[in-house]
This record gives sequence, structure tokens and C-alpha cells, in this order.
Amino acid sequence: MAFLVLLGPLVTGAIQKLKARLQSRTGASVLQPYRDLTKLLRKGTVEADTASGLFRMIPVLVLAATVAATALVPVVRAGSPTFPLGDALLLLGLLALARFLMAVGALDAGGAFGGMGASREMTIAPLVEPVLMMVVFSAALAAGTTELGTLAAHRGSSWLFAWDAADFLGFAAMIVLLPAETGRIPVDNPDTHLELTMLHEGMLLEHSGPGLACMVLASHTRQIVTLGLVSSLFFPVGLAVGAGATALLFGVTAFVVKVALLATYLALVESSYAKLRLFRVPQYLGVGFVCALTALALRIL
Amino acid sequence: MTPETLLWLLPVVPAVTALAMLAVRDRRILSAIDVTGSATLATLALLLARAVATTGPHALGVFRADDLGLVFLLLLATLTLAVSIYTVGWLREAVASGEMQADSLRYYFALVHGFVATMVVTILADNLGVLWIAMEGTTITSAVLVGFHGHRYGLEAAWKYIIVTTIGISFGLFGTVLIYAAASTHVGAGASAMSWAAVMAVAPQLDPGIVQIGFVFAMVGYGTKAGLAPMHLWLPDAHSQAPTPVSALLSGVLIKCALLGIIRFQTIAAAACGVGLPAQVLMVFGLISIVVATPFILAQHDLKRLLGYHSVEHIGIVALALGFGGPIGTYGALLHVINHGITKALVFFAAGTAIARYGTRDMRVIRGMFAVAPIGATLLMLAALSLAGTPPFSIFISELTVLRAGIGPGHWLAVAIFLTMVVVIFAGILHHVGAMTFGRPSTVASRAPEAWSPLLAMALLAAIMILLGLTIPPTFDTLLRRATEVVLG
Amino acid sequence: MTVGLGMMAGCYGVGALGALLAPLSGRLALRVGHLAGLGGAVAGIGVALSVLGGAPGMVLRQPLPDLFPFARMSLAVDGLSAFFLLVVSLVAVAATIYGPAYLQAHAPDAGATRAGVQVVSLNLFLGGMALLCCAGDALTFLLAWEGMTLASYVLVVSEDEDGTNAQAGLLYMVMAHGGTALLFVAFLTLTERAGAFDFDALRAAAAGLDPAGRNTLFFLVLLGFGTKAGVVPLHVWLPRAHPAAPSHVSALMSGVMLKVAIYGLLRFAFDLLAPVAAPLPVGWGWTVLVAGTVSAVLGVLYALQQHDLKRLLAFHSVENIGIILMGAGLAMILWRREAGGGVLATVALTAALLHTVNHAAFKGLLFLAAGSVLCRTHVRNMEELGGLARRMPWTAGLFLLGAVAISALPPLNGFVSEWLTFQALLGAASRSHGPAGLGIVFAAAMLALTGGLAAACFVKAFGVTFLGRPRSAHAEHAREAPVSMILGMVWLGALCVFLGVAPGYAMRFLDRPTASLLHGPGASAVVTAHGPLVLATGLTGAGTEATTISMTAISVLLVVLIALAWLLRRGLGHAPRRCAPTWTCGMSPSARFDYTATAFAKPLRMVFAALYRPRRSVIVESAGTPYVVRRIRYAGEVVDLAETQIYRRVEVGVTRLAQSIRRRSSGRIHVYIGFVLGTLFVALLFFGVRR
Amino acid sequence: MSPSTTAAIINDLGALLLFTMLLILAAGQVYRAIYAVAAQSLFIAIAGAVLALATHNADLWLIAAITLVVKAMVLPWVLHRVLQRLNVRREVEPVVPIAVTLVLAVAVVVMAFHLSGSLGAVQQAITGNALPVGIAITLLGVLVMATRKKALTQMVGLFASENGIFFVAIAATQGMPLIIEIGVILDVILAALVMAILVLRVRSTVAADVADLSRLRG
Repeated sequence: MAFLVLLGPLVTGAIQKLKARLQSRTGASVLQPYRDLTKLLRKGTVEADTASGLFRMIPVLVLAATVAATALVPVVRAGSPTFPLGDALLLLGLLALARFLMAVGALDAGGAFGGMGASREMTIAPLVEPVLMMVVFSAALAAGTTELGTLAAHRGSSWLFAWDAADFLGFAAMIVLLPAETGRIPVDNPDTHLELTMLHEGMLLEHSGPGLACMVLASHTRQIVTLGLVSSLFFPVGLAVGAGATALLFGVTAFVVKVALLATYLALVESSYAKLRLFRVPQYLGVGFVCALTALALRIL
Repeated sequence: MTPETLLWLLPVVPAVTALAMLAVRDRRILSAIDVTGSATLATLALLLARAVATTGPHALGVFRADDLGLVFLLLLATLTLAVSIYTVGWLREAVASGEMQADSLRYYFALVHGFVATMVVTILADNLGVLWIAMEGTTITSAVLVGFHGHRYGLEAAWKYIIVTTIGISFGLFGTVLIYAAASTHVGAGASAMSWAAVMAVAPQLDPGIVQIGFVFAMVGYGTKAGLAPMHLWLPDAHSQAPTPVSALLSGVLIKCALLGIIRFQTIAAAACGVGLPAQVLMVFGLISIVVATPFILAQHDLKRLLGYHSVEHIGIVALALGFGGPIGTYGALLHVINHGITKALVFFAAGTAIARYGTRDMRVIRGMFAVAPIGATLLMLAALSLAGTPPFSIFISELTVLRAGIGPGHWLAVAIFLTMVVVIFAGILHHVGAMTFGRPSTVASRAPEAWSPLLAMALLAAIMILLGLTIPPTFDTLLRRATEVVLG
Repeated sequence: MTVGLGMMAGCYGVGALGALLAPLSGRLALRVGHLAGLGGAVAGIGVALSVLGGAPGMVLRQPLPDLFPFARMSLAVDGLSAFFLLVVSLVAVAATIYGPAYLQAHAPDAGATRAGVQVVSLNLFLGGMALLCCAGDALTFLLAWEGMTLASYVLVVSEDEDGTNAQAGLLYMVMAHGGTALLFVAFLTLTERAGAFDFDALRAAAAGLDPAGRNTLFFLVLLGFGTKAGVVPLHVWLPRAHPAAPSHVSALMSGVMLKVAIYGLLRFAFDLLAPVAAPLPVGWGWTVLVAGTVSAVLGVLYALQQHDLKRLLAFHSVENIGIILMGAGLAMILWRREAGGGVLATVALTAALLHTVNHAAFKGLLFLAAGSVLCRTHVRNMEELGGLARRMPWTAGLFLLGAVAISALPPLNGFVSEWLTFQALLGAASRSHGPAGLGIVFAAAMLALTGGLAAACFVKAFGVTFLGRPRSAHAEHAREAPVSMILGMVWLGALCVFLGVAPGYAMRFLDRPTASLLHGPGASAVVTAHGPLVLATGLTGAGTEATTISMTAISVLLVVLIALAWLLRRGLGHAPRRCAPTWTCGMSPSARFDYTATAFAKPLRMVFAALYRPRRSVIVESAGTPYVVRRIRYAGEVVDLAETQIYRRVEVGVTRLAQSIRRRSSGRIHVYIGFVLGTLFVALLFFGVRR
Repeated sequence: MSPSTTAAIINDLGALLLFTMLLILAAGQVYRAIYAVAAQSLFIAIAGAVLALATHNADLWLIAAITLVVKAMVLPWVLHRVLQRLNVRREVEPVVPIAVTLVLAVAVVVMAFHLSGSLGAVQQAITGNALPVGIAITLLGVLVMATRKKALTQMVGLFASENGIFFVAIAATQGMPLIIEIGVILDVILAALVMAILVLRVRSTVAADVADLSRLRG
């Protein structure tokens, strides 16, 4: 858990760095996100005068929900957990809760941009979630459970070569979804503050200081959780079934490598595509939907 | 008093009342006599009911009191009493508003009681000829009452009424003659050959062919009087033009009396040429009436015409129930006769008060009655809901019974038509009455306090309506069962 | 327990009689009536729990006085009845606590008569629903059914400002009547076969039915109850009638009355009409599943486009009924079909029942909260609200709670039942091959979509209503609702939390209904096999592959994390906190900058434009030249397709027909006579000649 | 006289009645129709007398007498008075062309005979053609009412159709029981009076023929 939370900003930093490189810039250090966070934590807060008491709680709740999701991602060990905490659906549920609260918070300040961000976010989310679930289902149907650890164990270590068509399609769908779920180009642009194009940033607009820090940290965490989800769904390599220091170490390194790979993919996509118009996004997600549906069909028929 | 005495007293009482009234001019005294006469009639009817319940049917000359007749007699007595109570307050307002001339009141009352007397005779008549004579008598008296207001609409309605119904029941007479012709060969000529009881005794031996023709004549004839479609066209005119209390009697009792005539012939026909034919005929007429009434209820603006068409629908339901037949169907039909009579009278009363308040029968003008006359409006709403067949009101129970009678033998088509029309009509009446009771009242409405006597009468009827919706008392149940046996033979 | 039934009936009766106090004082009548209602509700809870906690297969029987010669009337409370009685009573408690204060705060100058009417009809409404659940024979069932409908109709029209409620009530009453007619046919067909009215006799009679008859009856029943439950496309009355009623009644109608229809459906499908020891016909389950899915998706889609707070909630009832039906339909499909003792059917039915009580809780809560907004602002249009979170914090908080719950977000109850539904769907899919499985999975996807859209809808509903700046004077001067109203809401809120955080403890109350319906293992035997703290769905029978979650653990974790995050939120160093106007590109912000509900839903409106067919009209008033624009008027609405395409047309058609027929009729007496003559002629030809 | 001759006479009278009925149908002027009805009643009275002779039935004599007095004299006289009181054009104004009416009449007669032809066994019970003739006359009377404008012609039609009934009653069953017969006759007189009053009142109040009023509809 803590490991994931701490690792989260690094992934963002890495992606930024990579992008800079791809755009042949030096770019900031990979540790930049940590610096931002500490800086924000030290700053004071400016609150909208119209905001209610809820507004101050939002970052807390969002962060808590997101971090709680990390507890459900199998990082190092596969197999059914010692104490059953939750499954993929609960994980998605927690992420949805975080998004819900974030959107609510965005409306609290009563500015146009918060509303715009919230509205767009809540337009895209309902389209992403079903596809995401279907991807999970396509994996779960094989294993007969939606518990990530068990799923991973079921897939085992012989991954790519054991894949059948359904897995490939499912992975394709996941690849399509990844930018959307992590709030990146071509669906959203994390770097811009040009009001008319931003989704996620729009919702953060009114937050400041430690509050903003929580929100930013939450989004880092959300990103790594998503990546972790993908890796445990499709590349459960190195998830040790047994305990033991070596196994643990191996698992961690394997996880880092997998996440790094996915991060690279994101960076590549971001630097090679332009952001889509909001109303083109449904079509974009439609591709993912079709992939997922076909994957399911293949599983069942 | 012996039942025989009761038998001849029953028609005499209203007749005497009628004559007595001709001598009086003052409104209050007239009303007093009116109420006392009706009360006496009601008590006598109850006494007779008790006597019959204990010692079985009684006959006296051309009169005969069996449970079948009692069902109708009790209805008649109740409604007459209610009407008399209602008339007290209604008349005061009517005279004040110039709707009724103070000097012609005695004729009005005399006619009403003459009308009642003739109806009593139709109900008690055992001799089919007497039945016919009394039936024509009701036509003559009530026709004068329909045209009593004397304006062109009243006269038009009266003319249509007397002409069409006279034609109708002259067909009825033809049917009677034919049955008599068929029976006289077995019973021997003379008045007894027209006695329903005597004919029933020999019914199985009667020549089916001629009985069949006779039944069709009687069916169409008395059906005209009962307002079965497509012979119903006079009914909305007459019932809407008559003074409100008379409308209540016409819709509440008179058409039921005609129905009693039909039932008498139906029993003979069923015994002579099998149950199938009369059942078929009744079912067809019933369905036609229900269907025909529907569009006119939906697209109606005149409140009293609306109620008239409702009578057509409900008389159709009764006919349908008789057509379904069997113990359940007949039981349901008789129950429906009572329930509809009570409810319809109540609706006419409530409508009458509404019309008096707004000075019009146009339902587009009558609005927001709750604000103007809360009690009257509530009663109107209740009665309308009952008319539409919602519990806990009486008509729901009888329609339920009718439905059972239809579903049991599996008359699916009839049941389907019946239910569809009932739902559509429900929509219609709830639409109309809802618009009249809710919302803002239109300016023309008078906000005078509600007179007590109409409210009393309505409360009386509403109480019966709700009671019969919540339960069927054992005594009443036994009465209906016996009556059913009489019909089924 | 019989005593409990008596107490329940007695209390409701007393409550109804409380109306007699109205002439003395309307306020007193309200108090007494609702208090008695509360007593009835509590008694109901007692009865229900005693049956649900009692011995398996126990049925509480109580004959009623023979009101009608043709039918014996009786009460019979088995597991299913008890469960629904529990649901009714739980919400009834909240409604009766909430009611009096609401009615007074909302319309202080309403006459005593209205108070009396409302008291009578509320108690009859509650009593009718309770009686319906306990009914042991067809007649009691039908009478209670109609009584319930009539009472709720009166309540709908009781608060009528301009006759619109009368229209809504009319639509409601007519559709209910139509549905009931179908039920009558179904019931009476059985009673006439059985020769008796009690359910045991009906069961026996149904056993002798041929498949065709069985199917006909089922679909009649489905249509009949579907109308009441608001299944698309029979739902059009629902979003009109529910908002029109007083809010605590809306809560009852949406939260409970619809469920009573579900009760009837389950009673028929699994109990009365079910073939002996054979699976249900395939068509039944699939029809229900499809109807449920369609209702769920369309319900939430239409809800998204509403500006009227209560109307929005009403559409969400359509959605949730759909979700319940998905579970129920799945159970119908699986029952007695799957290998291995029918665990999945139990899961599906458990999901459906759990969602029934969950929806009752959070939808009741939401309606009550909307009601307290309504009674303080007298505005139902969200666009004119806003900024209420600061003015009525309790209401806002509880509404948010309900919003999270209905959006199926952890850790509240909505998530639990939808999770179970998902698991059941998934399990069914993994068992079935071919298109059937695909269909089930597609339904699961639709359920996911529904959840997402619901979340979006409630971000809008909560945000626009309670957050930002007040957009009208009404909202400006709103005050917090009276204590008793808040109490009513807190009761339901607590229910939502309990069912979300510790659902395992509620499972044992689902044992009796599930077991008695499916004749299989009870809910708790399947779902809480690993103890009450853990929910497990035995997709392949409880074992290694069973999916297990622990709502309790996750909630604890959340609490801990919130505490930690709160520390973080305090920040390092103690930098000052300032207040400043919201950033609006440097302009001075005003209420016009706030995002409106219409604007919020706009993107989704465009995404689903094909379904919505939105109507919009833009009127530009220019001053002489087209270049100088005075004002631009924008009017847009999304209309219910079922309403415009089906119902409006039927209505218009029937009315036109009737009018044309009426116009044709001439008042000439010759026509009258002609008809009589013609009838005799035809009648003689047809019936006069002896064949 | 012998039953056969009686039957023959009754048959001939039936034919005469039918003929007069057609006269009424075709009548171009109201008073002709009235005379035709009077003639019908006369024939019925004769029929009654004949049967009375044949069966030595005292009641029948009485019935024949009443019929003669009331239906052949009083009622026509009443109609005549009314006709004079409202001095309007005497022409019968048909609603549908007389030709069409006659065609319909033929259909009715055919139907009536077809109907009684289906009876068979009853033919003996019913003397001769009394039944079909009765049915025909009754229906044709109503046909007159349905196809003629004036209120007065409608009354004529009504009495005509009742004549049909009386004929059947007398011919088929030696007349209805006396009291019934009397009651019926009384009713008919009363009805006639009420109708006459109505006609006159409408004439005096709205100056129109009551049968033309058609404001109440739908």
C-alpha cells in the first residue's frame, strides 16, 4: 500500500521525463512530483468564499478512497488473500467513489470551470467503467472469480504464450482505456490549464495548498493503481504464490518493470497523439467497448 | 298484518298519497306528506320482506311477492324514501330559483307518487298482462314528469320518451300475447294463463318456436324500456331533462323494473327452449350496450347525459351478467341491480346539487367543487369512484362477481370487451369528475351553505353504498340466493 | 405474533380514525394520525422480524371475518410476506416520523379537512400495503391492492395547486386500473378453477394448468404488476404521480409501493404459478431480465435530463426497479436449471431482495431530503436552488449519503446489492454457453453503465441543488428543516450505512424468503458462508475460487485512511488560510456563473442524442438589425419517448374517435324509432327462427 | 257457424288489415291515414264478433264492442280534433321516399311470413295467418312512425301497430283476459291523450311540430 502510494508520483515523473525526452527537451527530474507535493503541503490555502464545509473534506475523502483502492491490488503475491478484503469490482467502486467526490467538490466552489470539468468527467466515466468491467469479466469468466489475486494465480506465470484470442482482445481494450482512466491524452491533458480543454485539472482548479496536494497525490495513486490492475490482470509474472524474502524482492522488481513498461506506453501515446474533441471521445471508447465485448463473446461461445 | 294485506296495501299507499296531495297547496305540507308516504312504503316493503323471508312467497290475485320481486321492491322503497328526503331541500331551492312553479307543485308530487305506485305494481305483478299495463303506466306518468319543466327541451325529451318506449313495450305486449297463446293451450284461457307462476309451471311443455319469437319480442320491447343499446337513444334525453329527483328514480329503479320484466320472460324462455338462447341474446345486448355507451361517456359535456349513458353501460353489465347466467352470474346481476340503483341515485343527487350551484349542466363550467361545496364534492367523487368500479364501494363487488361468472365458463371474448370498456370508461368518468371537483372553482359558483336534507339523503345512500362494498350481510345474501333460485328455477 | 398483527391493524385503524379530530384541530389530527401510523409500523417490524427469525418454513396464519359469502378471507405470513412487510414498515417508520412536521411546514394554512383526508389516506395506504404483504387469499390481496392504489391516489391529488396533480393522479389511477384488470383476470381464472380464494387452493389449481395457460397467466400478471412497478414502457405514470404526492408519501410510493408489486410478481412466479418440481419456462426469466435491463438503462438516462428534483428521483425508481428485476429474472432463469444445488439462483434472488430493501432505504432517504428542501424553498426546479449545503447542512449531508448509496459506491448499501447482482450475472455467464451467456454478460455491462450514469446524475443533483451559490430568493432564505424531519431521514441514513458496512448481519433475515421460494439453501448459508463479516459468492460452490469481500474491513480501512489523510490535509507548517472569490477569469463571480443542471447534463445529452431526441428552440430577439441582439431565449426539453410515441397517440386516437362518433349522432326521433325497429327485425331474423 | 268458415273469415280479415296497413303506408294525406286506422279497428272488432259467434264467448262480444267504440271511434276522433286544432298542412311529409318505405314494407311482410313458416306445429294453435299478419302490421306501423315527419302520423302509426297486436290477441287466443284487455285499452287511451297534449303544448310554446325537435343529441 504505502509502497504504491510512494511509488505513484515517481511514475508520473518518469512519464513526464520520457515525454520531454521524446520532445527532445531535457525536462524536469523524475523526482519533480515529490517536490511539488512537499511544496504544496507547506503552502497556505485559499478557499472560495461560496464553498461549503464539504469542500475542505473533499481532498481527504478522495485521497482516502484512492489509497484504499491500492490495498486491493496484488503487488507481490498472487492467490486468494489471507483475509478477504475486496475484489476488482470493489476496486473499481472505490475509484468511482473518489471520482464522484472529486466531481462534487468541483461543483462546490460554484465557478464555471469546476462545473465544466465535473460535467465532462462524469460524462466520460460512465462510458469507461462498463468497458473496464467487461475487461475484468473477460478475465474473471476464465477464473470464475473477480478476485484479483486469484485471477492472477489462475493465469499463472506462463502468460503471453498461454494467451488466447480473448486475452489479446481484452488487453487491446485495456490499452485503449488506459489513457482515459489515467486522465491522459488523447482523452484528457494533464499538463494544460487552458480552461476549455481540461477535465481533471478543471476539477482541481479551486483547490490549493495541502488540499491540492492531497488531490494530486490521489491522482498519482489512481494512475499507479490502474497500471497495477492491468499488470495483475494480464502479466501476473513474478507474483509469488509463496512468501519469503527472495520471492518478495523478485515480485517487487517484476512489478516495477511492468509498471515502467506501461508508463512508457502512456508516454509514447501522449507524445504521438493530439487530444480528441470531447464528443469524439465516445467513439474512441467505442473501440475499446467492441474489443471487450468480442473478448467476452470469445470466452463464452 | 298478513302478507296478503301488505300485498294490496303496497300499491295502494302511494296511490292514496298521490290523491291526498292533489288537495294541498303548501310546499311544506306537501313535503311532509311526501316523506311520510315514502316512509310508510319503505316500512311496508320491509315487513313484506320479513314475511316472505319467513314463510316463503305469497300470492294475491294478480299480485305475487317472491324473493326476486323483493330485491327490486326494496330498492324501490329505499330510493323513494331517499328521493323524498332529497326533494325537501331541492324543492326549496328550485322554487326559489324559479325552476319549479309553486302552484304546480301538487301535480308534481301527485305524479311522482303515481309513478311510484305503477312501479310497485310492475314489481309485484305476477300476471304478465298486469305487468305490461303497469309498465305502460310508468311510461305515461314519468313522461309527464320528464316534460314537467315545460320548456322545449323537456317537451322534446318527453315526446321521444313516450313514443319510443310505447313502441318498445307494445312489442312487449306482442311477446306477452304470444306467450299467452302458447300457454293458454296448456293452462286454459283466462287470466291465469297470463300468470307467470302458472306459465312457469307448464313452461317445459310450451311450444319452443312460438315462445322463442315471443321472447325476442319481449326482449326488444322491455329492452327498449330498460335502455339497452341500440334501443337506448331516448334514455339520455329523458334522464337528463327530468327534474333531478325524477332522474334518480328513472335511472335508479325504472330501468331495473323493465329488467325485471325481461328476467320474467327469460326464465320462461329458458325453461321452454333451453338456457342457451336467452343467454345468448342477453349477452349480445349487454355487450352492445357497454360498447355503445363508451364513446358517449368519453366525449360528453353534459353532466346528466353523462350519467344517462352510464345507466346504459350498467344496464348492459346486468344484461351481460344474466347472459353469463349460472348461480354466480344471476347473483351478480341482482347484486348489481341493487348496487347500481343506490349509486346512480347518489350520483344524480350530487350532480343535482352541483348543477344547482353552477346553474349549468356543462361540465366545462363546473370546476373546483371542493372549494365551493366540500361535502357534496366528496360525495360526488365517492359515488363516481364507485360507479367506475373501485373498492371499497359496492359496484366493485358486483362487477367482480360478474367477472367471475364470465371467467368461470370461459367467455373470454366477452370478458375482454367488458374489461377494456370498463377501464376506458373508468378513465372517462375519473377525468370528468376529477376536473369538476379539483382545481380552482369557476366564478359562477354560488357559495351558499349546503342544505341539510339533500346531504342527509346522500349520506343515507352513501352509507349503504360503502356498507355493501365492505360486506354482504347474511340476510341480504340469503335474499339474493333465494332470488337467484327463483330465476334459475 | 397474532397479537402483533392485531396491533398493526389496530394502530392503522386508529390512525385513520384520527381524522375525526380534524374538526377540532388539523394539527392534532396530523400528530395523532401519524403517531398511530408509527405504532403500526413498529408492530409490523415486530411481526416481520419474529417470522424471519422464527423456525424455518413457519407460516403465521390468521383467519379474517367472512365479509363476503363467496370467499374465505385470511392472513398468511410466510418468509416472503414477512420480508416485504419488513421493508414496508421500515420506511413507514421514517415517513410517519417525518410526516406531520413536513405537512405543516410545507402548507401551514392548509385546511383541517385536508389534514383529515391526508391522515385517513396515509393510514389506509400503509395499512393496505401491510395487509397486501400478509394476504393469504386472492380477495384480501385484491382488496388491499385496490385500497392501496385508491389511498395513494387521494394523497397524490391532496396537494393540488393548479390541477396538474389531478392530471397526474388521473394518469396514475387509469394505468393502475388497467393493470389491476389484468391481475383480476389472472386471479379469477385461478379462483374459478380452484373454487376457492385462498393461495393454497390457487397453488393446487395452477398445478393442473397446461403450459399455454400457465404462460398466459404469467404474462398477464407480469403486465399487471409491471404497470404498478413502473417497468418501461409501463412507467409513464410514475414520474408524474410520485413527485405530485407529499414528499413522505413519495418516499413511500417510490420506496415501498413499487416493491409490493415485486412481491406480487415473486409470489406468482416462484410460488403460485411455478410448475411442480420443474424449472420455470425459459421465457419468463428472460422476459423479466430484459425488461429489467431496459428499465434500468432508460430510467437512469431519463433521470439525467430532469431539472425537477423529485421527478429525477422518480425516474431513478424506474432504474432501480430494473436492477431488482434483473436479479429476479436471473433467479427465474437459473432456478432448478443449474447443476449443484442451485447456489447461483439463491445469490441472484438474494441480490434482488437485498436491493429491494436497499432501494427502499436510500430512495426513501433521498425523497425525504428533497422534501425538506421543498418545504423550505417551495421550489422543485433545481435551477432555482443551489447553495443549500451551507443553509441546511443536515439535509445536505443526508442527501449526499443517499446519493452515494444509490450510485452503488462503496462502502454503502447500494454497492453491496449491485455487487451481488454482478456476481450472480457473472456466475450465470460462466455457466451458460452461446448467446444466452453473452446476453447475460451484456446485461452486466448495462448494469455497469447504469451505475456510472447514476453517479453522474447524482453529482448533478447534489451539486446543483446544494452547492455553489443560491440561484433564487427561495434558496437564499432557506432554513434547516425541523428536527423531527431530520430524525426521519437519519433513521433511513443509518439503515443505508448499516446495510453497507455490515450486510452480513442482515443476511440472516433473507434466509426465510430465499429458502421458502427456492426450496434451496438460504441466503446466509450461501453468501455469508465465511461468517457475517465476509460476503462470499460461491460461483462454484464456496471454495478457493469463491469471490470474497469484506465491506466491514474496507470501511474500517477507509476510516483509518481518512484520519491519516486528514493529518496530511492539515499540512506541514502552519500557513494561513484565506477566503477569496471563485476564479472566473478575473470577472466578479455571480450566481449566473454556476453550472446549471441543463449544462451539466449537456454532454451526455449529446452522446445519447439518438435516444433522447431532444427538443430545443432558440429564439433570438434582435433590435432591428440582426447584428444587435437584445435577448436570446433558449428552451430545451427531453421528452419520454414512450409517452409521446405510445400513450399520447393512443389517448388522442381514442378521444378523436369518441368525439367523431358522438358528433354523428342525430337527435331525430325517426332515427330512434328506426333503431328500435331495425333491432327487432334483425333480432327476429337471428334469434326468432328456431334452428 | 263452422270452425272452417270462421278461419276463412279471419284469414280474409287479416288480408284486409294488411291491405289497410299498406294504405296507411302509402297515404298522402294525414286524415286518410286516420280513416284507414279506424277501418282497421273496425275489421278487428268484426273479427272479434265473428269469433264470439263461433265460440259463444261473452267476453269476446264485450272486447269487440270496446274495440269498436274506443279504437274505431274515440281515438280517430281525438286525432281528428288535434289535426283541426293545429291547422297545418295536411300532407304526410315522408322522411324517406314512399317508394323506399314500400320496399321496406315488402321486406317486413316477407320476414313475417318466413318467421311463422318456421313454426309448423303452432300453425294449428294460431288460427290461419293471424300471426304473420299481426307481426307484419305491428312492424309496419312502427315503420310508418319511423318514416313520417309529423307527430300526428306517428300517433297513427302507433295505433296501427297496436291494432296488429289486438288482431293476434283476438284471432289467436280468443282475446286476452277481459281485465287485461280493458287495462290495455285504458292505457292506450291515456297514452293517446298525453301525446295529444304534448303535441298541442309544443305547438303553442315553440310553434313547431314536436316530432321535428332534435336539439337533444350526442
